[in-house]
Amino acid sequence: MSYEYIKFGPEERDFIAKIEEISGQNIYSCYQCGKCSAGCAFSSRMDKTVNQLIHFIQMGQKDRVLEANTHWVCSSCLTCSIRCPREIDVAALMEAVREYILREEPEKVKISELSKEVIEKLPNIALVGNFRKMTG
Amino acid sequence: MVQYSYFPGCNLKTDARGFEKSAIAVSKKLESELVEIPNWNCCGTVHTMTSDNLMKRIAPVRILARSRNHIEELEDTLNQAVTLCSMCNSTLKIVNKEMKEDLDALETINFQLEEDNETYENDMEVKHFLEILRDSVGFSKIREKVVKPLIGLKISAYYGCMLLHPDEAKIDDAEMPSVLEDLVESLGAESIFSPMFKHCCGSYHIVEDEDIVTDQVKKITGDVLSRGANALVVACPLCAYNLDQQQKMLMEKTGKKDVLPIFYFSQLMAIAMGEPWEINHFEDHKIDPRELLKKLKIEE
Amino acid sequence: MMKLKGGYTEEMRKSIDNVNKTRSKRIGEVFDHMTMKERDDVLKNYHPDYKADGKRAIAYGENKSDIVPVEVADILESYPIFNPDDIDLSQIDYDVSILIIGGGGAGTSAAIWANYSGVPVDEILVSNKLRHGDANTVMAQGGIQIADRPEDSPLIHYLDAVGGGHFDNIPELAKALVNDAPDILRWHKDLGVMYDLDEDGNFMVLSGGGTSRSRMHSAKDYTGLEIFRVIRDEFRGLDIPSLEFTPAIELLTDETGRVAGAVLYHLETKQYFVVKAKTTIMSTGGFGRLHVSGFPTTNHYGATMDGVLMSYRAGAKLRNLESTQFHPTGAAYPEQIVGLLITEKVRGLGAQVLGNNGEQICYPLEPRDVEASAVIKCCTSTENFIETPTGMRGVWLDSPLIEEIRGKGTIVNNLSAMDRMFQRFGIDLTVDPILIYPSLHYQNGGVLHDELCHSSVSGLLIAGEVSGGVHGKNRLMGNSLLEINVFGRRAGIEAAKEIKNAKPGKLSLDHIKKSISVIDSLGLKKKRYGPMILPEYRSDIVRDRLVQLYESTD
Amino acid sequence: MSKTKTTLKKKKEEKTGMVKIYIMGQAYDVPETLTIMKAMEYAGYKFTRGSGCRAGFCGACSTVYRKEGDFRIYTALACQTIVEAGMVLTQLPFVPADKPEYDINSLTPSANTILRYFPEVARCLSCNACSKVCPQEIKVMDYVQYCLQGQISKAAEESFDCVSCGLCAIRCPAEIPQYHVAQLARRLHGKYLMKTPDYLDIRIKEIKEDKYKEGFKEMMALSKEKLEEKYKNRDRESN
Repeated sequence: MSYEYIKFGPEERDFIAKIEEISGQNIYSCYQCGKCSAGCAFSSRMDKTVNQLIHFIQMGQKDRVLEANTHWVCSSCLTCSIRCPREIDVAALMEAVREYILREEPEKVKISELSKEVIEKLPNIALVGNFRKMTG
Repeated sequence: MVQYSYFPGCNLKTDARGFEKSAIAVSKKLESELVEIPNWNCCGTVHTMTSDNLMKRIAPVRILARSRNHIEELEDTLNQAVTLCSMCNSTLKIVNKEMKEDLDALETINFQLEEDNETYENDMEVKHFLEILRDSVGFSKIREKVVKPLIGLKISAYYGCMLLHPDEAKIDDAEMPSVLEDLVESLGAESIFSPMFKHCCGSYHIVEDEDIVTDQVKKITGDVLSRGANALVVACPLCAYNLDQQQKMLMEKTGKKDVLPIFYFSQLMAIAMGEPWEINHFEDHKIDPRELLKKLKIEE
Repeated sequence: MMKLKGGYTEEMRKSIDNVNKTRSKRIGEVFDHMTMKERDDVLKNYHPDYKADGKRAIAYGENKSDIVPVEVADILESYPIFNPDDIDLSQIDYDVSILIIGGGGAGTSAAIWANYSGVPVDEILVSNKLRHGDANTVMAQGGIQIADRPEDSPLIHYLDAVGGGHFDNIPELAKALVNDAPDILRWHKDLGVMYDLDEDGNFMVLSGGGTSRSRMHSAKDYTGLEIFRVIRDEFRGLDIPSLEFTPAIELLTDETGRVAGAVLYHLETKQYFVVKAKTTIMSTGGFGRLHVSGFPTTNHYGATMDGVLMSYRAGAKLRNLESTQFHPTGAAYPEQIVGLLITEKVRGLGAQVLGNNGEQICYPLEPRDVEASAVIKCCTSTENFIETPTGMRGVWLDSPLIEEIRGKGTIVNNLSAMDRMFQRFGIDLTVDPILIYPSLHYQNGGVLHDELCHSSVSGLLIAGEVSGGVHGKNRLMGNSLLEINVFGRRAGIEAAKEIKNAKPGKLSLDHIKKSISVIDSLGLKKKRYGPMILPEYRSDIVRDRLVQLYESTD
Repeated sequence: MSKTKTTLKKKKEEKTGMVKIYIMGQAYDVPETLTIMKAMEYAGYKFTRGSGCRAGFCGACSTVYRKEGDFRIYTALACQTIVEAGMVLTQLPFVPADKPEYDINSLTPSANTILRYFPEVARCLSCNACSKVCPQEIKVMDYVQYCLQGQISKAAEESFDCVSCGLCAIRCPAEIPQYHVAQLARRLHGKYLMKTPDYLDIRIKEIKEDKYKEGFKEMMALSKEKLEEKYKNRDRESN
């Protein structure tokens, strides 16, 4: 990645504004200390760490943000949010990215393709939680 | 006898019925009775962190409204809705706070609820039953009611995320909680600290990506076992399911023998206070805790 | 608009005052049953069946010179609704083992039992005129008669049924009806039908008109709906093919005269389908929408006697079509619901039938024809009736008495459909009585069949209201929900056996061509067409301006 | 909402006893005493879809309408509702909703069973839009929640008066086919949670063992007069 190719026009600004609107957070409060990623129980599974994802949002790099798995791996435990020295609700940013996608494509989890046998075993609390986060 | 308006949540009526039955039994013994809200609805389990989605906030507000109606029928009560599940607790608490701060949002939601003759006036508090036990009942009173001390149980308290996060919902210090430890010690058990006490279990990912949960459960139980604990106590039915189910799965897959039975905090109380065994529904557990209890001669 | 208080006019309120005054005195008051002689008298003088006007003889066919209602004769003497030469029988759209015409209670049971008996689902086809289940079945409210209690027996049930039918029932059919009943209840329970239970866990049972035991089993006042939606759910679970909005418009026969399928017509795309079938089950239901003698009806939109007509054209014998059941308690007020059914369960629970003076006019649970005649008598030859603002006459059904006898909440818990229907028009039946007048309810007769459902034409089985013989001249309440299940099941099982040896020949509409020439020879003044398929309710203003457009389809 | 004003007349010309309604946007004068269904027929519509039992049981005639000057959506069964001046209405010809296939004999009456076939029940937002549109005034949201909570009997009782019109399913933001869910709950309740009295199977056995064979033979051989005599003298159980 080299900087000369990074575009920062109206499209990028729109994306940032939308994420800020959904999350209610100021994306530029983040100074990239990395504490969120350090404390995240799922960092090792994320193809971009949490602070990297925030950085891409700050740069308006919509495609890079949307193709990451970071926000889907996030399980909303909120450890990042309570530890952020800049008091950003980091988990709300993850939620905002999920919502941004789900408002266009409402089924990250395709409910009708889940195995009926598996569903029958699962507790309702898991299904309710999952469908709230993974479907729109 | 104090009566509390009690919101069960879906899971305590189904897979986790033993958690509820034991809690209701001990609540009566402690003269702080949990009385179920008639006709309640699911809170949504996870709180929406979006700023603009009021739809997902209707469910918790409706519960608060119904709870408010409910306390009119109760005696010697407070404006409190009590939960047993940490996910319900967190969702209800956060939304309750949001509504207090954002009266426009409350008005919009009330506009929807009005047609069902249910409006919410911001006059409720949400409490986890653990808070009632600690702050209203007191551990000394609990200690007095113990007839069968849990001697030999070395329990590690697993708080999970939602009892301690976020600030609006936490019931104890987020980095250094003690309520579960204090509770199990007052029941006669030994508490074993593990730094994994709030390392997320993987939560709802159990539905679509079981591996995430398996990894977390391995890490959590591995650490707890290495510290000499023989059981886990939890306060969230989803943590309970994930820890229980994934340990069993690992046991079947790898032949691993040392596993940690999972207790809900209310089950430990029911045992120590001499409530009938059946109410705990240990048969619903994937790893049957009765073996350990037998070994320790706690179960006759 | 008129000023109403609690849904009623000032004038009607005066009469309601009489009802309220006498209510406490009437608790426990039992009006005498009529003697057989009294029954005969009231029937002969007041029941539409026994009146010469409004009736005439059928002019041709197997039942030539039988006396039936004019409306029925008109349909039987109608011309087909299409030209048989326009149908290409060489192209078969569906080649199946069993074709079931009519997906109400009888047809649906037949399909399920055929499948239970080993016929694969793709060898079955059900044709529905409207949606699957748009049938009188779902409108049956009160209950189903089953002699299962120790105090009861199939023999007593039999005696009640044949007595109610004026001893004109075919004995073997009546026996089959009552003997299969407990089996049907077991089947329903296994499927998950929610029959009402009492506090002791026994079935909740009530008396019906003309029954000597309490044997009416119910599911609130949605009994037919509850039974049907469960068997339809079972049907859909089995994945049996079913066509909606595609009624049969004529049967097909082969060169031997055997029924060999049917021509179906899609009401929306307007195309026809040729169905070849080894066995055809006719289960199309009744004729309420013919409005015999100008009566309003309790029946569903598609109850137009199509099955009787198609079977008759194919040569089947009919029976008891002279007899029409008028339900004693159709709604007479408000105008919007005139004719709709007030379930017999209202009387079963204790409501009495009262005149304008607030006194009982007859025992409330006589057989239906007797009860209806008593109401007609009160409204036509006495002054003891109540008149509505539109000039309709009726008598009171004292519903508030139910809660006086059985306690508060009985109506909401047991008659929720009735309660809801009247609430919609501002009438509270726990407080005020409701006005009733007989309504055209049931086709007592129909296509003759034996206890294995065979009609007089080979290849054609009969089940349900379209049939004739089981009820004689009058059906008892609760025997129709039973009939569709008993004979639906028998037809399904019998069809599964019959198809093993059946070999229908070349499809033809020769019997239709023959019918046309016979009807030509009758020299009728007015040319009619049938089957009717759907009744005509458009206003005259519109009907006067209808025009058929030509269409090029090439 | 768009209205074609082709037949709008001035107010003074309106006939007494008539009201103006809009059927799919087109204005018609109809008698004020009619139900929506009869008013549509008066206006010239001949139903194929949209009319079934005409008595409030079958759910074929679910109707959606607004009133002039009122933002709310109203729903009704056309056969059970009187027209009002200014109604702008349409009927729902059909409600698409998948019904899963199941064998009732292999199920257990639990929340897990409901979720197995209808996982979308877990998506309920408790918005109560379903209850608000129900023409049968069923607390639809409550029974969906009972299903999620495993309270199958309560769900069955609450949903009992359902006529499967499908209006709930159309309004649901969680896209739940409530009336199919309710059907499963009722069957589970009727089969597994409601008792069957013992005497039913005893009677079935008696019939199978021909206990009444002789009785029938005797009765069926009687002359009409004898049978009539027997009928007249039969004892009646008091109600």
